Amino acid sequence: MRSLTLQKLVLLAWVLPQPAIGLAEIKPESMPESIVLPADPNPHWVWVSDVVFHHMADGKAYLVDGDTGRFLGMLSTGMGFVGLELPSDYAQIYSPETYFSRGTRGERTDVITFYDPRELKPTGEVVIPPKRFPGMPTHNHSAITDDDRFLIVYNFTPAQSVSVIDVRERRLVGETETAGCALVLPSGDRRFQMMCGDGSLLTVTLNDQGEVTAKQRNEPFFDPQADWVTEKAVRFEDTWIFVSFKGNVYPVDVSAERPKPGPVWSLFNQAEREASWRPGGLQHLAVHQTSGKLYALVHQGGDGSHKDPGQDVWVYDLKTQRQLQRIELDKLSTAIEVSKDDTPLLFSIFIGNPTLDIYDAVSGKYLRSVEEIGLTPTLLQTP
Amino acid sequence: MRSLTLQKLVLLAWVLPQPAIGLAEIKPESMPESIVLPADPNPHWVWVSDVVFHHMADGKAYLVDGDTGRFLGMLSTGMGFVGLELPSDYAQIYSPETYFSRGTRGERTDVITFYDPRELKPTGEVVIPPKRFPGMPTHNHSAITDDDRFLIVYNFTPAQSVSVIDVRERRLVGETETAGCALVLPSGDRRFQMMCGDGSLLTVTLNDQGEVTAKQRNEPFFDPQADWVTEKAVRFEDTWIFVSFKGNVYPVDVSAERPKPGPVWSLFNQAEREASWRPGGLQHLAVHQTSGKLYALVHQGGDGSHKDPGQDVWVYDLKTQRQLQRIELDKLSTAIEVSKDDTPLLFSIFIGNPTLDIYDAVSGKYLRSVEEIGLTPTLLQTP
Amino acid sequence: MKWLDKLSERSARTLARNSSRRSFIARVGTLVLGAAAVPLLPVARAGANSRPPAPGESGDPDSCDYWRYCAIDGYLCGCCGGSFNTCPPGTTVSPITWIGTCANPVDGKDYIVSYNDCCGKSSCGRCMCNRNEGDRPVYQPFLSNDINWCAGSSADVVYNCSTAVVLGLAVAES
Amino acid sequence: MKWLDKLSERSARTLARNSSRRSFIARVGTLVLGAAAVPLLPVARAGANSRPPAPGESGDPDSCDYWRYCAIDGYLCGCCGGSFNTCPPGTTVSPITWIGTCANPVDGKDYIVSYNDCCGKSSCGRCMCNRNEGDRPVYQPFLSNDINWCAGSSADVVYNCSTAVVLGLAVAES
Repeated sequence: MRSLTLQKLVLLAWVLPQPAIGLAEIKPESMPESIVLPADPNPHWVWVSDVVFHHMADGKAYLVDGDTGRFLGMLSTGMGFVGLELPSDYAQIYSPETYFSRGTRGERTDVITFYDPRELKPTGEVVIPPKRFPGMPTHNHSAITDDDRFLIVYNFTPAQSVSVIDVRERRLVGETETAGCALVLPSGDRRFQMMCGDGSLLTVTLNDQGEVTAKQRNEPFFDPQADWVTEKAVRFEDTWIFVSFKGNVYPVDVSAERPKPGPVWSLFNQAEREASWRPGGLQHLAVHQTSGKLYALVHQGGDGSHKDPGQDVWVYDLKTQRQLQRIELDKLSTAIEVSKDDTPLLFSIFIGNPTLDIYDAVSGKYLRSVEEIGLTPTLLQTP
Repeated sequence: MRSLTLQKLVLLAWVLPQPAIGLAEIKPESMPESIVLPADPNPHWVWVSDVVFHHMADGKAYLVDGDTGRFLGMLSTGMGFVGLELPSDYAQIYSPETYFSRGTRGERTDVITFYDPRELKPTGEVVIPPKRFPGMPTHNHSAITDDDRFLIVYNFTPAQSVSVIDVRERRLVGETETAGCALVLPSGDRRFQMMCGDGSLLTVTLNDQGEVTAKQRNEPFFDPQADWVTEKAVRFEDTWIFVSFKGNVYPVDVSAERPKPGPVWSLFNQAEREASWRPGGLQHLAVHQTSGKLYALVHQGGDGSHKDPGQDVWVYDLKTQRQLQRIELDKLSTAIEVSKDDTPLLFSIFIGNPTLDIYDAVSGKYLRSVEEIGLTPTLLQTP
Repeated sequence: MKWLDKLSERSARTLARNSSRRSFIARVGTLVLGAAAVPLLPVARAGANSRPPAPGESGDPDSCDYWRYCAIDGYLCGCCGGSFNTCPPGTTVSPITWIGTCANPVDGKDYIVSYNDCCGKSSCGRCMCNRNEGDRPVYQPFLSNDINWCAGSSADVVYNCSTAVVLGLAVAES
Repeated sequence: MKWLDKLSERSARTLARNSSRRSFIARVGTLVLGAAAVPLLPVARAGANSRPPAPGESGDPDSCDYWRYCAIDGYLCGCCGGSFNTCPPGTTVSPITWIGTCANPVDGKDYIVSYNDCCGKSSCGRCMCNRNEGDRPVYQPFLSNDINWCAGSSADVVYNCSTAVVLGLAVAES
């Protein structure tokens, strides 16, 4: 060791100022303590979730500060992890998780784990039916009602149903079958929509205890045989925005008891369609609520390219449906998200390359990258 | 889809012979069944274990046929996986495994899982003290007695102890403390050795029920202050071969009640030492029993390089201590193993690149590589 | 330097994962240029497991380009200890699953292909293949490859690899 | 092509994992040659978490070359939400651990450094650093970096990242 140390000093003398004589030595330090995060999240924070395809028993969620590129912390979130549920006050984090008593075999237990967002520690859990939808992650696998009271989890065994959890009382309310309909799109304090195979929505109504009081199947709002909408729908105010494989946009107003489809428009003009521009990716849509902008991840491809990565984000005014801007990304991307504040950041990540890229969402300017964010990063979420 | 299909056919017409007219169509096939492996293992099979550093809750063991490069199957082996225990008749596979009730938190359960080697299915488990040694994998974390009756598992909490499992009766016999001594080096039907911090061996004796009847601390067989031996000792007949950071070889005969150190020799001559050749890696030694050859993974490095990868395997005659051969590997390596048959294969893998390389262990000729073997492949084992 | 091109290959695979076959080909093309300076080593095809394809077929059942995989999404069982229509040792088949319609280049006919998952062990991790011809969103489950169909198996959702079994001729499309 | 050099960087890190610092430097050197054709993009240093080093120190606490890390083996907590001497949110420190003796380049003195692990979440996976100056085999536990010291923590063996805490001056070596 001694000789090595000497070598090292010789080397360092070459690059460093000569050590000052009689410099005070380093004082002994105390046992490491754990960082506690600030009470109020920076709107430029982003949660990156990783399903970890090669090791699906060990899902993770990573928290990154978009302003500095600092990695703030992580959560371990079990098998087939999709994403976190963040209530509007960010006072808690809810995480639908699945575990087996022997890792990949034995008894299955599904839970909602409650985490404290400052200490990133579990504060409790609610056991739910072991039926969570084991699908490619989207933000519509589960959702919170608009008043943050009830958490709805979509189940698939392959029988279809939903579980309702009262997050205030931390108890399972119950489970109800939803044959033919999938996913959870909240639309009020006591109502949510589900997407059905025939192109219609199922409207599910709850009472104040979270019990299902009505399930109303509506008219199809698009023709599945002609043009499928992706399951990665996003919400703008009281309207859900569905985008089809071909780039047609189907807005559906869900403010009333019955969903009301609006006029269909397209992300692409004739020339762009002929150049075979398409939406694609795992999280290919993002909405900035206060400016009413839609961010769409697009690429050039044909049929069957609806999950391909893209390197272009095109921005639209949701009120006028006009294309405002084209952002060329620094790298291929499968997931994009925009922060909720008025100087928003655009986050982008590719499931094949765990590097988070950060852009100015207004100018589209590339700001920075943060590396080593998981193995197969899947979804992005901003508080 | 239709148009795509047509495009595809056009493309294929360019490379394929024209389809014969009236060719019989493919008959409907039945539901997939599971492969069952042959009763007798090919001696050229190799088990690759992966601790999966980035996702330690999801360890795996992969079985590969060295003759064909075929991937034969795998096992899921839980958190902090080290390696499998293979009895001499290969009639069963024993796997020391650790699980937590919530993946990375909750109650810890350690088990020995019994697998059927033909179906690669669990056939049972024995719960053991939740204390398995959480160290960088070596083959000496656990071991089977020479008569295949008892499995010994080293524990570290950091209190040191061993658990004894009767694999015939499938029951835990008990646990005994082994303060100051680590790892398990079997030396007979009812005896094993442990490595102690002062450079001595602890000889532990069992009765026919597997109960510990004696623990005998012996004289140091090397001077830890002068020259540390690695914990990756290998066995040749009744002699354990310890190799030091500097390449000195300390053989210890364990056939009698008291271990008998033999004459020390070196892997390196003066010139090689001056060229700073060193042993290094995670599994840097392998023995071919019938030919009495020692295979040593070596590299050029100084102090602190004892775990560095190497790209050279030097072969020695254990009877004459003469160097017989130098094999230059195709790639950097951290683990090597040799098959037990008389036309042996040399297997090599690097924890930083999950590609298994296969060589003729006699000629040293590179034969083939098998890719995509895990994430951080750690150890190799041959049946 | 030897390790460099090998690593580049791995990166290509990593990148190709969960991308369409077209993208995959595009990327590998680029990559070969990228690594052209360094000769590639002889490497056994990742999966050499499968029996030769059935009579009336052509192609390599361990390659993502194999005709039956037109709507597959997962690790090819032929690279995992099984084959294009058998499961690896110790895994359990998922009886319920999604189907695709693929054109057999040899007879030019469209076949219904059932992509049964093999379940009960963690991901095989070899020969990832994702092609989405005719793939539909998850609200149309039996046409969607984004669902882990192990859900319907006795091993529950623990996914290991995917097979591609011919169910029969597809009815002619109009 | 942009993605190619970025991937090469990742590969370098993958390769460097569990290799010594010396090897790491050697490899990155090679790699830079390998990727020289392609300009590198601006990339935020993986870990920009740590407070500046204490008075009387120099260097980057989020770099594997930082003097305190002479015998570390694991993910640097400064890249994981903590710092070189604090644990990330929600993790628990392991009070019992191994120690190294590292020379501080600023005052040229040898210090005893305690490598306390932070525990209770799965691996951080960032800034893997393995240096083995003075590392000893596991039968000498308190001088060995091959042991997961979370074993001694309230979170048991679940390892997240490693810190490097100065315990004091080392006694002069003769």
